[in-house]
Amino acid sequence: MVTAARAVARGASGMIQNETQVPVETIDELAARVPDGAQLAVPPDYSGCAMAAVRALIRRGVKALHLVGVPQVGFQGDMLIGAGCVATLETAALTLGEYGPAPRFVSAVKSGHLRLKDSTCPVIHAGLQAAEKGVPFMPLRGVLGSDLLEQRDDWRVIDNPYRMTKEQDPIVLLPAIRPDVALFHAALADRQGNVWIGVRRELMVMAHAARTTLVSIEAFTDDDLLADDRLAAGTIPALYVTAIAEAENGAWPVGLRGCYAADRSHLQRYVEVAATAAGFARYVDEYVGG
Amino acid sequence: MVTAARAVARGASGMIQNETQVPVETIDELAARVPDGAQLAVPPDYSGCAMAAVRALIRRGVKALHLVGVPQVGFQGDMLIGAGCVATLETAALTLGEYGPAPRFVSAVKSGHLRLKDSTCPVIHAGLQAAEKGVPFMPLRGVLGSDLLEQRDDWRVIDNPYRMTKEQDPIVLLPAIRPDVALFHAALADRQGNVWIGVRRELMVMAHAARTTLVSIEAFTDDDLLADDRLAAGTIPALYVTAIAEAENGAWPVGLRGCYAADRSHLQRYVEVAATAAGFARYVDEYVGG
Amino acid sequence: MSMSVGSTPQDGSTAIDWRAEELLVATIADMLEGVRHVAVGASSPIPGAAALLAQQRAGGRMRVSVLGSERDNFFTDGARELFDCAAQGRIDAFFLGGGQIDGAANINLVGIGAYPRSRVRFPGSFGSAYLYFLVPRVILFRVEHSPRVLVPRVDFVSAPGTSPEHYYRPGGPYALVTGRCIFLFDKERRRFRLASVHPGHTLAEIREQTGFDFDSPEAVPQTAVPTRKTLDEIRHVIATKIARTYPAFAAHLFDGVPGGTG
Amino acid sequence: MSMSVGSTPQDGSTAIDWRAEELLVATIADMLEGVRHVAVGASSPIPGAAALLAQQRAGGRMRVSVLGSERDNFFTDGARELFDCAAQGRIDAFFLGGGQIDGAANINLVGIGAYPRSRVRFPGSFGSAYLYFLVPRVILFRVEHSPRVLVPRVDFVSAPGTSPEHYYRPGGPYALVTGRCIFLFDKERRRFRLASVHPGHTLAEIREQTGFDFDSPEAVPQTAVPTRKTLDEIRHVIATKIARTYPAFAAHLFDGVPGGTG
Repeated sequence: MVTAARAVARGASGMIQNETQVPVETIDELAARVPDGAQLAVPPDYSGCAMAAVRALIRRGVKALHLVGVPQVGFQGDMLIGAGCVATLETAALTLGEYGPAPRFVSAVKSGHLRLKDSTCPVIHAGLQAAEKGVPFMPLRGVLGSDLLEQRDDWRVIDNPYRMTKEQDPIVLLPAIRPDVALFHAALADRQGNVWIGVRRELMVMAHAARTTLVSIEAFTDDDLLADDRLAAGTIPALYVTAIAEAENGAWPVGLRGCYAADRSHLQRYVEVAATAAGFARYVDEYVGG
Repeated sequence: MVTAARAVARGASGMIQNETQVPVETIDELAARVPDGAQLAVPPDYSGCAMAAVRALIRRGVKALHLVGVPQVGFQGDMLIGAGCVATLETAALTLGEYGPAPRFVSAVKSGHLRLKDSTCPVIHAGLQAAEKGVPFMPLRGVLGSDLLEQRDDWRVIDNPYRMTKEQDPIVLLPAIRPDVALFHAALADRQGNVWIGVRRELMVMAHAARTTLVSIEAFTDDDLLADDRLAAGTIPALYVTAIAEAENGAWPVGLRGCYAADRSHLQRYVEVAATAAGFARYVDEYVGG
Repeated sequence: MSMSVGSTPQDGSTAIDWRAEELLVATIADMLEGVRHVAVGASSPIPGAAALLAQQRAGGRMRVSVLGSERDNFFTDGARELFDCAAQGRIDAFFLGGGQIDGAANINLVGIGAYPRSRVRFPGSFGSAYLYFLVPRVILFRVEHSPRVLVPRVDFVSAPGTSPEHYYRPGGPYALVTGRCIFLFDKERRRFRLASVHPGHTLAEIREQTGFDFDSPEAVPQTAVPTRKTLDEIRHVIATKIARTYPAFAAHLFDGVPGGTG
Repeated sequence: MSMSVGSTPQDGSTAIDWRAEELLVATIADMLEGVRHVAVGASSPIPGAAALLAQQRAGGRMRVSVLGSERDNFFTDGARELFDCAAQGRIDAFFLGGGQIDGAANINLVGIGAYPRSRVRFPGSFGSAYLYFLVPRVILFRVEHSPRVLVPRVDFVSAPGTSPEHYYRPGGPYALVTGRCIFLFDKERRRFRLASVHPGHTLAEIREQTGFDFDSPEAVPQTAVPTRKTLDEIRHVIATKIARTYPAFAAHLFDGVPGGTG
């Protein structure tokens, strides 16, 4: 295990000082960076949700968001929709999981006030990867014959130029998804603005793909996250990070992997209270403010 | 930093025991898994090179390899070519870096005994990503007007179906690269066969893309690499690993990040000795055996 | 939903008690024989328990990934890895549900009524439109077996059950398991064939509760009840794992069953 | 190659000594003004030192990535990240060399003679065919300035200097820096224009040593020699960083220069 220990204890810190500072802001300043009408990408409840920033967005009354779930979205989506912040919802699902149907989402769908771009998980991942690679589209298997394809005029079907078969081999092409803003929550950042996300690598693709990446974190570390390969392997370099806000318990009431579990009773209560628009308004009064 | 410490100290080990064992073999057994004629993907000298396994391949006299540098290749390539193991070389470069021109490669090119599929780094990355995603091709910017494109009948140019411009927007399509075998060296594996590669993530793409992945390692750890997010973030799950051989200093004379530096005097000597076929044969006698 | 507890005499043995959930777990585990890697949703305790049982029977030589779980998921390349992994041919079996399922194995996870203003809106299609194409053995699982769920034609095709012959489609439906019966999907005829009826249910009831037409053998067998060995495995070995992976389910299932929380 | 040491009186100041490498470092650093992120090859010490100097001048508000370096590289997504990063528009400047470079800024990193049986074989094209399209300010750098390197037409186009107007090409050649002079690339005319001649060299010599035709102003300026301030920065601030990043180069460059290894 001597060798093993050496292997994971690289130790030497980076030699070139990239002193470019990523601005550190309050959660409201962070939210102020999301313009009305922005295409905003957010992760699912099992990843890193910047719930404090979502509340700040609602407080500031952001409008007409094009919300993208990467690849699906949970409480963030229901709350933003309930607060009237969302014009378009592009996601593989809006799910509150075990807590049951998402009340404000279901209500908005029925009222027709939400433009739906129903998608499927790998399409959203592939769209972000296309943006990450700077290509206009990405091919993907599957999806053919789904009504999702019928509803989406931005998805194309071509005959696979590399087919080995005599008959046509239709394959779907999907446009790049390049969010104006990626917004998420992580456990740690260092003073240079590098953000540790561990295995929640969809957050890294989001940051690579988006024009602006806003991150709330539990806490700063004074260490250099890129100096130790153990941490560097799960770190988004500061290059991709536009601004950071410190927000302890910033994912509450959703959980944060490795830090804290979801506040199940609060989430259950949300679902009950938000069953009506009036109940949701009371919830906002109590927990969001503004 | 309490929160920070919590964040990176997840601790809880996986709940479902995936007891499937990845076979642990000798380096010669590992090499025996590479069939003649295989498409074999290997990393560059700055990543994890399974040099001990390459020597074993030469000992066993593997023939007609289609060697793929991911995205380029160094000493592994020169030695395999010198030993007559390679029929086709697909790479963005074969470089020995500061040590100067690669003697056996240059000689093989002049003799015309090597089928060259000259490529460029992002094309090889994109080809492997296509295989990783199970799609037959990937689009990529650039490359147009390069003689690389002229020489490669498997690269296509189409008009971007998503173009916003009036004029044509040509874009290159590249076929998936799905290696028969990916072969590399890493610092650590655990007893379940999970392999830690840290930030050398091209190794993970190789493992995802290849049909068979053979890994030599410095040492085993008795810990579960997936149990701690710090390590999991840089770990290839055993699912993708076909067989492992323990080989201390297995990257020698090339270096291994975090473990040891290159043996510069040996590499310099290689380049001098391998200037002639006879000199290379003497080098093989002395250091490869068989 | 609530499920019954059965007491069925087995060939030559004394009667043993089993719960409906145990029957489903055992049945689905049988369908996973020979599978190298099965992926299961985090909120799919019955398929999850079945996967664990199949893994146990395979002597551990089967990988089980629980999606969305922080702990029982060995993926390290983010949320996309499951889908890439399936496309690489490394996932042999997967489970899908459906707000609606029709007789051609089309599934609807989007909503009831005309899209987009669904009268009843479900969460969405998740990865179904993809995994249904790429995972060879997709088991449709829905306990509720009613004309509301099993419809003549789904209102929205999240993922189609079948595709034209020349499409690239290594995957597709293998079976539909409900609280009343097991259908196997006939790829040639592109429709379901009733394979067995769970104890306590009848063909007539199934015809009545199924909104789509299906094939049926002349004599419909009864779904095999779990053997004592299987029940022992579930209660004494799997229960522990289930409790860690699906705590709420385990609490419900094993409450009062001897050895259940082993 | 060996490079001379110059001693040039500066306007109103006493003569100072500088090395040819320092002139190149200072010159290239000037070209990096306003750049947010420059990537440099690990075995490119002069561009690397220039990038460090430009970073120093920008008060640290410039990122420098040294490719292939274990230490001065903040990428965490494997070898592909550089290319993805360039395609995202996050890399403003990059350096390319060339076994051959022609007057249309085409570069050849593959070989001399008819492909594939090159008479002289170079390592290969690396990422040139891509980065040349996507990085806005590509500086071609080759110290050897001879008809052997600067040819009328490259034998193999690893990466073309120009593309048709309607191609997607945010990037391309900005300048060609050699041991004798600086050319700037004229995108309209698709050819090089001599910008300045290094001290000790002449236009006639450059015409003779350049295999391709190029434009030239009537009066060709001399390349500005490094100021005392710049030399101080290089020797007292950058030297330390250079020594850590490019030890062999630093040993060569600063051997005997006072304060050089600071």
